[in-house]
Amino acid sequence: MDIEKVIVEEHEYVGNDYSVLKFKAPIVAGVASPGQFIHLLIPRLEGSILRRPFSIYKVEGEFIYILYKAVGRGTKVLMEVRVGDKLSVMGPLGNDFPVCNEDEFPVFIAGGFGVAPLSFLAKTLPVKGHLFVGGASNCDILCIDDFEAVDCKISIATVDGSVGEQGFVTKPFMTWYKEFGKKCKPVIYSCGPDAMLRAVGEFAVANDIKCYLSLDKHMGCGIGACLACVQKVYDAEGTIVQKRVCKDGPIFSAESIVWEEE
Amino acid sequence: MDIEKVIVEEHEYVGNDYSVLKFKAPIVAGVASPGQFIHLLIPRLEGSILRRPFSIYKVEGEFIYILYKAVGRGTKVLMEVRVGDKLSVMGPLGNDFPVCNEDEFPVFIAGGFGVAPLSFLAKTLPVKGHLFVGGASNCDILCIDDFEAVDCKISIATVDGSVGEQGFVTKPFMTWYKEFGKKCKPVIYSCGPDAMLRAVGEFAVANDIKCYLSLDKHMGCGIGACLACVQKVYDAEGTIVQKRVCKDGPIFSAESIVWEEE
Amino acid sequence: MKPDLSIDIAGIKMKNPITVASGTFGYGPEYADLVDLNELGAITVKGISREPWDGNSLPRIAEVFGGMVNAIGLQNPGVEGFCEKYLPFLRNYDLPVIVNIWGKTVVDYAETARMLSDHEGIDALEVNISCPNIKEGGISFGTVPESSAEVISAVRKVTKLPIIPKLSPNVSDIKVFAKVAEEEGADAISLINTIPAMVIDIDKRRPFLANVTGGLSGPAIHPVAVKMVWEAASVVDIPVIAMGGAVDAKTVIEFLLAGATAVALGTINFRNPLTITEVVKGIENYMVKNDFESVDQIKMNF
Amino acid sequence: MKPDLSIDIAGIKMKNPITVASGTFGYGPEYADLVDLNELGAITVKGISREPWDGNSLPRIAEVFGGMVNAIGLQNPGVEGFCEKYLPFLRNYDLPVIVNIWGKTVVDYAETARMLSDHEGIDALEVNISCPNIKEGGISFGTVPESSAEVISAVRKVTKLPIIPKLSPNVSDIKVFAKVAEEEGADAISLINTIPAMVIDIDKRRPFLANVTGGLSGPAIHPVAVKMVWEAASVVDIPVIAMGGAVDAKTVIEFLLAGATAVALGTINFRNPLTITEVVKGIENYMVKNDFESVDQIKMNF
Ligand SMILES: Cc1cc2nc3c(=O)[nH]c(=O)nc-3n(C[C@H](O)[C@H](O)[C@H](O)COP(=O)(O)OP(=O)(O)OC[C@H]3O[C@@H](n4cnc5c(N)ncnc54)[C@H](O)[C@@H]3O)c2cc1C
Ligand SMILES: Cc1cc2nc3c(=O)[nH]c(=O)nc-3n(C[C@H](O)[C@H](O)[C@H](O)COP(=O)(O)OP(=O)(O)OC[C@H]3O[C@@H](n4cnc5c(N)ncnc54)[C@H](O)[C@@H]3O)c2cc1C
Ligand SMILES: Cc1cc2nc3c(=O)[nH]c(=O)nc-3n(C[C@H](O)[C@H](O)[C@H](O)COP(=O)(O)O)c2cc1C
Ligand SMILES: Cc1cc2nc3c(=O)[nH]c(=O)nc-3n(C[C@H](O)[C@H](O)[C@H](O)COP(=O)(O)O)c2cc1C
Ligand code: FES
Ligand code: FES
Repeated sequence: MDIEKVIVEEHEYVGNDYSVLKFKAPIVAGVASPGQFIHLLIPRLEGSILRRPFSIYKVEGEFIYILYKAVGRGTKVLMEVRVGDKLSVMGPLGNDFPVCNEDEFPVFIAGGFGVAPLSFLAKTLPVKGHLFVGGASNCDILCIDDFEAVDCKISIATVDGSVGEQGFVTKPFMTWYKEFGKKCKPVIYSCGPDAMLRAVGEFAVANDIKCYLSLDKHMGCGIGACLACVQKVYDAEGTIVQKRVCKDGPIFSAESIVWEEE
Repeated sequence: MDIEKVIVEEHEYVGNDYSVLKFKAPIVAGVASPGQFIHLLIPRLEGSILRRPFSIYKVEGEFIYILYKAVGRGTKVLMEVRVGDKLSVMGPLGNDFPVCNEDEFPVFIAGGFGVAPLSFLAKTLPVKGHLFVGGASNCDILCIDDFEAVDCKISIATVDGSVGEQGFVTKPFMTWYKEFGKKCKPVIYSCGPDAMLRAVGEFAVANDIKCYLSLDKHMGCGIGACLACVQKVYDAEGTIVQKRVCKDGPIFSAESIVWEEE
Repeated sequence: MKPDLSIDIAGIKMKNPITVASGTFGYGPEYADLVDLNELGAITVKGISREPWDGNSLPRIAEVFGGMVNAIGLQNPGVEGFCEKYLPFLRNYDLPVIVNIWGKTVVDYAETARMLSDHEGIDALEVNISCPNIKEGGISFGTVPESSAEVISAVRKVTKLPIIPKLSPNVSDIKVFAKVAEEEGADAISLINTIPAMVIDIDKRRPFLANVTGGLSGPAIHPVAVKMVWEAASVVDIPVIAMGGAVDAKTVIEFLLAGATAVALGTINFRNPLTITEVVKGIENYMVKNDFESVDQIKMNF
Repeated sequence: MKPDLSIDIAGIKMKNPITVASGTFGYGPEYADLVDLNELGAITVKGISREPWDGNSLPRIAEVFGGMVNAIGLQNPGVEGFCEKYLPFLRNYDLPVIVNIWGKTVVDYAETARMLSDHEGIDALEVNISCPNIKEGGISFGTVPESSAEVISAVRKVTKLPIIPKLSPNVSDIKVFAKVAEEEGADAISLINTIPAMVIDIDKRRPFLANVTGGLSGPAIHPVAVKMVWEAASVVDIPVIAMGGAVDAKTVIEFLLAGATAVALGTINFRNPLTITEVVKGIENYMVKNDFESVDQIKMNF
């Protein structure tokens, strides 16, 4: 883990407020694993003090990619970053996805930009899997190519039905699970909106499926010092303890998570 | 007076921390007179709220020029502005230099970037004059060409003696004044550091020379509302009152100014 | 349907909830070339005292991260100067005029209020109680409940105009001061004034401002102001005028959600006086989006 | 000649005047991969209570202009958890350890102090008196002189370690509290803690933080902190540790000029923990430039 001044190599808008940012970060790239994230200082963000966390989407040699959606003040300003700009990146941070065994079947369940770390993961696993990806509309369905390239099966769902099945991504997944789930030792890897993670996690626990969720919390330090990002989890003895999503996570096994009332 | 979004047309570094910024500001350019200033919002200046005042250096059609020195946080960031950038300019602000009569002889006494408004003035006066310009070193002697172009005489002084006479600009001026001052009804126009203005102003008053000084105070609003920039002056009845440099100035006649102890 | 932005504060009818913070908008004419004053819900002028006052030496302001520290020192032309020079100008507009007043003794306050009450064209008095109490050795009236009460009640006795005590943020519990104001007969309260602050020139190795200390204003203080407005609004029935770091529709709406009836724009005027227009438009959009018909519906149920 | 950056606070020898603000640097290991902890003059760890404490619900932080508002709620592993998990780690460094403590009752404070005093490797206790006093209905100990005195004197009685009360900025006159601390036997004081603040989510129409209110930190509060440090340092003889919006050599040096002996970096660590190194270098350069041989010469004569 390090703080690196990185140079923007490419910055591509991929539609519907999503962009892909590629930068040269030899130190971070050298050690990054799927599921880890970087803490990025967005330049020229008026009055801002804090960094912003983004999952590592791809590592190619000395280069790192992130896939981000402009949702707020910071990510909107991030869109103005130009090739050649220097950024300060802290990373790689957090833990990574546990690698499944060769006899297990990886199932990726992604919502929106949650597909980014799963794409990185899919490339590194010893076996091909199945991606279930969802979003509000067809523009929110990203990275399909990445999964095709590693021969994953792909099922899509959109809330407006503009591509794939109409509804939440959990729908095609459940259908698939009924038919194939019992036969193939699935391991779920999921990243996306809270409500999706919870639905996936609770289903996995109820059905005794190995399941890893990548959580998303507002972060201060990104490094375990400020305790802004805690999540209640059951520890090995079953006691409820608070873990730091930035440091002890962002990946947690579904059965460890204590879901709370909203 | 207006607030205009202007577009940067040229931005040239002229050495020793001085730069010339040219922008298209049709509304402001349409009404600006020598001695007036603009209040500029420096973009991407972290955490900054206030504008910065700069004298109008040149007006060419719809274009305005300022000549500025990078002295602090804001002016350093201003140097990074690129051609095509949009800036917010409030102006023109303040009063202007009273125009001398045809039988008077304009004397310009400038220090550092104080030469900027005087250059604008020299172009508009009905008679040619004499520029006395000073600075720390040869790199601080600016705009000589502008004055040559309008056939002004020029005398230079630098503290390090690297060009012109060695010493303060008041030295060559005094020498000149002894020889020619009494013969030619001089009107002094002066802009530069406080100490220079005071020396010039007190000399003018002592010798009964018409003299206009352009004052420099820290400004908030730039428009007369906040009272950050006041200067004690004698009013018509000789009472001491406080005037706003941004609104009632920046140009004051030397005899009106109440100089205070530092 | 176009939402209704108008509000009523202590009988003052404002066409929208936006006013300006005293001392950041002069007396009216200063910004009149740039801003159509009729777009304001009300104007609040720079603090006026019984007699003209020179204020502090320069430098009077320092820029800091997220704002500025000022020690103007309440320079003003006095009651008579204000009424002669500026009131006639202000009467040309369809614009409630709130006159901010201050004094160094309780008598000063009362006398200033009394004198202003004799003039036409003044709609309310905002009573700045954050001034040093000369008698009490310079401690601000606004940081001692009893002194605040004394000032407010003295002003209350001499004027029929609505009075709006302006509270100091330099207290441990703003609720106490909000209640004191209400009890002493205030028609509304306004808050916050600037937060005491200091800037040091590390090269010259001395305080940057001639007055040594000053008051912090601008976006830096907004979250502090929101908390105080929320607390104050929760304990009084009179309306609250909020200020402190409001710079755009979002920061203004936070104040309205916190319970303010009106909001004053202050330091942001120096950066961009046209913010007034943008904010009024922004509130309207917010109301349309959230189906609010009147401004008082914005307040959060919390 | 290389200037001497070392200082002595209540017997604690610091190799330079820079420490970190409690709660912004964890307990040591968190930043140890990025920052050489030996570069710090001292480490101040996150607030510790008698028993482990869970803190508030999420969201616990909100970013605002010039800083952040936090309501972590003092989550910590308790005295035993800290001493088992972190003290052995910290002993590997050449680094004075200041442990920040808090409690909900006077007894809590004293008990926490007493328990910590039995452990090796703790150099001082920083006593955070800005916590809500449960007995007094939640009003902070740090905003009432008598309650502050009670806490400090209770802690003083049970420990021989140097104690450093950490003052709340949420008071009208910080000088009163600085003097109370000195009178009750404090070895130094530190200030300021965060300023009470609130952020409202205008889309959800409710407070952004689960705890409703929180504390403002970061550059936004620096000028407020400088003023309080200057005032506090002017009335006590014990050393002052300054904090609040220090982000670079300039803002740190302002504190030293104002009379602080040491300065803590807080929120800026989240942005860039390497600021520690830059600031130490910056102070050194400043001392060379101004011909200062030791840190205590920096204080301005004013
Ligand atoms: C481990 C992790 C990985 C992430 N990976 C990605 C990714 O690959 N692509 C992507 O587009 N986004 C990702 N996010 C979410 C991303 O961090 C937020 O969208 C971003 O911080 C929003 O910043 P903003 O300034 O635009 O939003 P604003 O709402 O203006 O930000 C205000 C504050 O809230 C925080 N914040 C707002 N939304 C979120 C959020 N959803 N999660 C965490 N903090 C938030 C900001 O960091 C900032 O501190 C990830 C978040 C986490 C925790
Ligand atoms: C009427 C007028 C005309 C001016 N014309 C020119 C010009 O043509 N060219 C030029 O280079 N400079 C000019 N100046 C000075 C210029 O405004 C300052 O150099 C500039 O504001 C410095 O900003 P900064 O952020 O770099 O400095 P910083 O010191 O970082 O600024 C901090 C604050 O102090 C203010 N400040 C600092 N120095 C000055 C100063 N000398 N005068 C006023 N405010 C200051 C800044 O505006 C800002 O609010 C003029 C000033 C005035 C009042
Ligand atoms: C330059 C300046 C002058 C001020 N003068 C006064 C004043 O005369 N009377 C008063 O009550 N408040 C005065 N204030 C305080 C403001 O009215 C307001 O309470 C404060 O600035 C917070 O609002 P803001 O952050 O939006 O500026 C002044 C503020 C500034 C910046
Ligand atoms: C996330 C966070 C957690 C904090 N936790 C504590 C704490 O446990 N005990 C304490 O005394 N102060 C705590 N503080 C206050 C800081 O120590 C410091 O006083 C304050 O943040 C001002 O300094 P800064 O502006 O440099 O951050 C915390 C501050 C932050 C931002
Ligand atoms: S973000 Fe600071 S502990 Fe996780
Ligand atoms: S700068 Fe505001 S009155 Fe001159």
